[in-house]
Amino acid sequence: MKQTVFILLGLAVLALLAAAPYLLSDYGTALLLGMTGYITLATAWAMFSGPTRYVSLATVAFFGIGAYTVAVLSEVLPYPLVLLVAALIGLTVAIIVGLSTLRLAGVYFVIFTFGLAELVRQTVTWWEVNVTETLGRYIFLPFEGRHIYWQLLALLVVTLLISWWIGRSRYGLALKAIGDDETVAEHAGINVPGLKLALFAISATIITLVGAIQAPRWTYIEPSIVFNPTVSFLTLIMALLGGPSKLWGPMVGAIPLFLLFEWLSANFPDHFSILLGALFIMIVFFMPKGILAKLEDLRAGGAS
Amino acid sequence: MLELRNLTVRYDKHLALDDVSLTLDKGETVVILGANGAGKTSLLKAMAGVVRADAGSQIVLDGAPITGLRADQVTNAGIALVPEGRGVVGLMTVEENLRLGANPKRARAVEAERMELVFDIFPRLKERLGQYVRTMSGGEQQMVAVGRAMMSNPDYLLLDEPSLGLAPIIVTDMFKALARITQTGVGLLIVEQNVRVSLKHADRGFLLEAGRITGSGTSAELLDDDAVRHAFLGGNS
Amino acid sequence: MNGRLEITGLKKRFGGLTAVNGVSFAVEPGEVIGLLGPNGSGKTTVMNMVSGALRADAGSIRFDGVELTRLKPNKIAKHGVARTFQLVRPLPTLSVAENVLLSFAFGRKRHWGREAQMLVEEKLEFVGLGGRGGEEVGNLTYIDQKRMELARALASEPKLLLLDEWLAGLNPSELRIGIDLVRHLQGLGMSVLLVEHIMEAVRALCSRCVVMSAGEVIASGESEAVLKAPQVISAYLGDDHA
Amino acid sequence: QETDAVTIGYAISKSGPNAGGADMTVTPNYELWVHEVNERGGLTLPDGSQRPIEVIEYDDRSSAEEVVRAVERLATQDKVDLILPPWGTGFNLAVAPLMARHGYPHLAGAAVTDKADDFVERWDTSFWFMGGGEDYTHALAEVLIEARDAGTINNSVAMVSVADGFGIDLVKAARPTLEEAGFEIAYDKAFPPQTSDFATIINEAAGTGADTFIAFSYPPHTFALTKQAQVASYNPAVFYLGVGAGFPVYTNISGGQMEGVMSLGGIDPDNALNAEYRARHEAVIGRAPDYWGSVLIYASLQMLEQAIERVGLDKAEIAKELSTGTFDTVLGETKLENNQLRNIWWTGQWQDGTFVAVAPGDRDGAGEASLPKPAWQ
Amino acid sequence: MIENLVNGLVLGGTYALVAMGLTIQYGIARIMNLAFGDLIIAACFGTFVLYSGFALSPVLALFLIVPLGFAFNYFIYQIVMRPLVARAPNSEALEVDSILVTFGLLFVIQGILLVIFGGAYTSYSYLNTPVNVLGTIVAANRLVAFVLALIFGAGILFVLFRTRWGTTLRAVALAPESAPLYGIDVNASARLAFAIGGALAASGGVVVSMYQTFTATAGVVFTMKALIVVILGGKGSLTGALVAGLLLGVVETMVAAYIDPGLTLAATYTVFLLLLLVRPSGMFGKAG
Ligand SMILES: Nc1ncnc2c1ncn2[C@@H]1O[C@H](COP(=O)(O)OP(=O)(O)OP(=O)(O)O)[C@@H](O)[C@H]1O
Ligand SMILES: Nc1ncnc2c1ncn2[C@@H]1O[C@H](COP(=O)(O)OP(=O)(O)OP(=O)(O)O)[C@@H](O)[C@H]1O
Ligand SMILES: [Mg+2]
Ligand SMILES: [Mg+2]
Repeated sequence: MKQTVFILLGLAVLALLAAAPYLLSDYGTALLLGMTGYITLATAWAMFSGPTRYVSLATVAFFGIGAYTVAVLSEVLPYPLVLLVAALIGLTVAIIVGLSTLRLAGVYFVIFTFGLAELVRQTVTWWEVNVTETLGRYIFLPFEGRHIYWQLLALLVVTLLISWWIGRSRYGLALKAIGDDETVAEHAGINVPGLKLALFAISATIITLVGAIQAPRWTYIEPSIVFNPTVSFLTLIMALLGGPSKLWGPMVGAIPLFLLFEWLSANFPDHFSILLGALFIMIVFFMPKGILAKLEDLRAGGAS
Repeated sequence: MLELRNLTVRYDKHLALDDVSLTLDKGETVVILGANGAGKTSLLKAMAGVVRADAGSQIVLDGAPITGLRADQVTNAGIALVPEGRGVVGLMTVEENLRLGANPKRARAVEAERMELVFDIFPRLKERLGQYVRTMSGGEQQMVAVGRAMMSNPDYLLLDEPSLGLAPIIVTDMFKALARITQTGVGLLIVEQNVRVSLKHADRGFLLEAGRITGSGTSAELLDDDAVRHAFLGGNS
Repeated sequence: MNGRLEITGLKKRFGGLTAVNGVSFAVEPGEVIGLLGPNGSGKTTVMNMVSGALRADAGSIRFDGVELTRLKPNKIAKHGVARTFQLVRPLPTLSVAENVLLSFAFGRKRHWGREAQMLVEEKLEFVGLGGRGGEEVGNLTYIDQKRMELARALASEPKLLLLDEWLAGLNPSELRIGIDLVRHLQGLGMSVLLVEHIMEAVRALCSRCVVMSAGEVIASGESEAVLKAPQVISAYLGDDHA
Repeated sequence: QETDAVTIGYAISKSGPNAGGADMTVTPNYELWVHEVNERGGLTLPDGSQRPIEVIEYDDRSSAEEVVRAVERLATQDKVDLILPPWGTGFNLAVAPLMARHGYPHLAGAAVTDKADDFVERWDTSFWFMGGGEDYTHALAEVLIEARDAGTINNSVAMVSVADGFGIDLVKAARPTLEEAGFEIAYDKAFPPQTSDFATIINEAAGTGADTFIAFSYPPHTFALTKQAQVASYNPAVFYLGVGAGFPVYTNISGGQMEGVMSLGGIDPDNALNAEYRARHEAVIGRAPDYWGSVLIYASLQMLEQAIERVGLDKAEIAKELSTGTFDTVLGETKLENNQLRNIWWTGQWQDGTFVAVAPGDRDGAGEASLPKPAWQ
Repeated sequence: MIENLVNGLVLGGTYALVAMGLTIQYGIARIMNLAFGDLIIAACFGTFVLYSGFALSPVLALFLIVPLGFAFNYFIYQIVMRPLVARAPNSEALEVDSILVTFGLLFVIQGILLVIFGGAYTSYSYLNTPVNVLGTIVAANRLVAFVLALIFGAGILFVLFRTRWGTTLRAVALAPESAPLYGIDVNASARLAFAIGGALAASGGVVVSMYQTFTATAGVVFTMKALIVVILGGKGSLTGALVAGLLLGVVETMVAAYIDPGLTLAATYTVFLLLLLVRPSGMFGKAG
């Protein structure tokens, strides 16, 4: 009964969101688009990094791979096929990376993934400069903001479903165990490397798709645009802020932060950085376990 | 004299120690007996400044109140704790751990002397001076932990289950060595499950139950006490 | 239920130190065997190799006819070997129940859902933590964490249980309960390899003992006889225990 | 009051890696122009009435997604009357479809591209003010050929470029141009934008014995290359650098030894209009403009202002006027060809403390390139 | 060959100098300081102001800016970091918190610099004079960085490994829960270490400003390079940071000379990734 209500409610919200471009201005749609992009990134990121606590900064590597694939293939293949190819490339790279990084732990993994993103960027740059001799590429796909938004929305729904399913399956528990103590997890019968690899690959593939879907929006693409490390950092910060170990955590982090960015840069373009930084520090101080945990605390406090 | 007056410790709402008072003299050995979860570890931790005691608690060291001092200040004041789980620096060598043990000012002058004493009790440590403590066996690490506390030249030594994981032959040696240390005027407070051995070496003992002291006496009295025998000595043996 | 473990010629070196040097012994199905020896003699290292935490340099470990030497811990667990750790290793972000549930979910038979929840409660009850499944593991006392760890090991439904000083730190009356627990497991047909420094427990539980020193087996056989052997007394027990 | 102001919006990189470039060439000129217009009483409309400018500015944080959204916001939320472009080739392209869709004239100022013809065809309200790689390299080749024919330099060229849109565009144009002109390219490497150490590059270039050194670089590289060349006493007859050599700060960076250094852009020192512009810039902004992009951006704004005076605020009308009209700007009489500004100074050289335009040499006001460059002290 | 080696080492000197500060802050005070590069930039601007406004030579500026860096970081630790350390249940939690909070700090510092100095490229020339080292001409200012890196590196290494006080600092780094039992005031030690790291950042900033163009927003580049050097060397290992810094300089130079300057960064990351794969805890790191 209760479950049905939830499902119906969810569907209603979804329908409303899907109809939003008709109700909002282009800018409103653009906001939703940007937000949906980051929510998807953060949720996908947290799918792997939340429970295992393997903090990945490779987000932009996959994001950029997605975008670049679209830039290279958009004139050659039909669009759905381009997305498929992008996903496959992302998956392949993720598996190769996953296989090689499984031994790294803690901050070594963090910096490794950062280095990886930079390596991909440098290699793509070098390739474009020396081999194809074009650095910038153009994407002239007939998409407007709302088309991209709908695609992202669909991807977000899929991502949340996957994340939800993992969370309630035994693998969710296993991932948390891996985050605590890999040796114990292995002794409990978990195929630790295999599970980590699978999750990393799924998460990376989704991230790749976000990049691929968003690329047509920029018309022009070059490595410094699509491999902008800020994407990795924002994703991480949003997820951590919301609470990466819960299904809704990344979303609860991404939405306010995204709006905050927007509000600050629109109203205080000259003091954006200072205000953002100061607010950020305050958030960390007053919401130590993430926004979601804070909300739950408040609710619990209110109830008792 | 180390004195506890009305020591109370809470973890959130859980009351772990309830109004405990006891004294420990220099040169004497006192054993705390108590079941699993009775609050023994909490008691030692509170004395060492590792956990905070509630308001109203008082810890007095040779007449000076030390309540509320941080753990490092307590150590420097002459109280050394060998905690449950050892408290050693795993990524340093045995030698570094021992030398660092002599970090409090009071210990620096006697560092070499103490080192010899520790090697005397635990010859294994002398063989393994360069080994990273983290790679040692469980018992070997326990030796480092006890050795390190001895290095700090304490007036009072608090030991939380020092025999845990030590081979019987080492346990015997260790208690003999501890006896030698008390003779130099160090007061010893031991939490031990190895009741028979510890009482054999102790002057007095306390019983701790659910955070309260429920009995005390000399070692002989306690060994004779029915309740104690029943709870801690495995019946009539 | 089987559970025969056979170790032959096991070797492990750490840098210049040979921690385990040609150790051989067997654990028969349903047997509780004691693995004794002074500190640093290599007991935990042997256990680590059996459970797959360490890879042996030489020798073989066969369990119910399967060669375990090259297998990963998760595979070994699936073959029916479970362990506890000398220093407890609870998973702090999981509740007590979840710690145990994990082993059910990935153990030999893979239980999940409502059924698994009931099994977990049963196991917690068994080790004396009934009704405390919802607590944070970090708030348990050391001993209770050890109990939880035993429940976690049992939850993978092993045929062979490796206990590394699991009874250490119990007071004599608790020790009796602990001993009964292990006996009960034996009664269920489980084999147990027991590393322990508490002689009372060894005497009560182990029909046979293997004593190691400096990485080698210096005595093995019937417990009573082994514990009286002069080399065991001089290397391990000391005169007080003679 | 509010209703009668003309709202002009722009999104510009105020933070992030692009802030340095935007802060040199674009933002100060926007501010200068708005300041001047408002001082005059506002934009004049065809009926002679004046309306002040009200600015809405956003920080795009050097992110393509941000710049797109900010422009969307300006167009559909703030509904501004006019939108000024962001900094950089990539960002101008990113917003081009939006500007076109919403009908805003797009005066792409800080964007170097050889594809302007294509873009104009695709977005007919877009205007391109900085030319493309071929323009700059042809002009450079012209100077080099003359020097070679005069026997000042040998036939060999060492060339480096930053591995990013700007560097690639230029180096790609330079290769065929130089080869056609009979030069031999002895060293030709791209370096990543993050590069900060040029010791090896200068050594290698020096090792080739080429008399001409060309770097299609950004300011940090331009500065570092200069310092390294000085340290290494590397004295090629032609020392041509990219963006930054025309910045006023270059005087300090070269330790006053900028004499003879060449780069893109330049000015005609006898052009009183330009000199006046530079003086105003310094007075209002507090520092001098650079010798390349600034004046182009400023001129584009002057054109916009005059177009409004002629046709009012109708965006389509403004665009049409920009395409076809002739304007009085600091560059002199200015008319766009196929929506592009063509009478630009392509190559300049530091001479007696001024960055003088030397190519195209056949245009009025062009200086004479003075080669070889004197050695570093 | 020799020429490239010398150039590489001199370049690496800068990397090492910058990375050592970070490794101390991260290794000992356990704060993963993402604002590190912005501290460097702040020092760059400070030097620039002193030089262009007060004609104070950057070498002398060292004596003003380095103590300032120390003091600033000392207070930052006391005010911002200490509460985080106090509330963190374990080191992972502290890592996450410190990443988040220094991310905020990064924006604050950058924002202040932007307001004061704007986004423009800033650069000046000082000690840009040739010095002959083994037949190779290098810039004096870069040599200063190299020499400073060696002096600071050797000095700090001596303190850490040869003095009791240094050993206590390392104990804080390796086992913060145990350190109080050794009579060590963990907070004071961490604060001091953080401040020393900050002083090193400041010294790096002073030297770097002599030859490198900087903008208010360029801090991230330094942070990242420093992080890579730190991790390559092994976290918390000062020797590692020193060696890894120099090594990276040499690798970049060699690649630029013999392969392609376009691949210098790619090579850096390749070396970095390969080394981590072979030694998952860095060159001088200990497992765990
Ligand atoms: N950090 C903590 N948070 C909450 N409760 C705690 C914490 N530490 C201990 N407790 C609780 O306080 C009580 C006393 O614990 P303590 O560790 O002092 O007992 P103990 O006598 O040392 O037991 P053991 O013999 O098992 O070591 C126990 O009920 C325990 O669950
Ligand atoms: N990773 C390692 N590196 C170096 N030496 C090691 C390592 N692991 C164990 N050792 C050494 O190997 C020897 C055997 O260790 P092990 O842990 O097996 O002993 P144990 O018999 O279990 O002792 P205890 O009864 O004290 O637990 C010890 O001397 C120990 O120091
Ligand atoms: Mg205890
Ligand atoms: Mg052991």
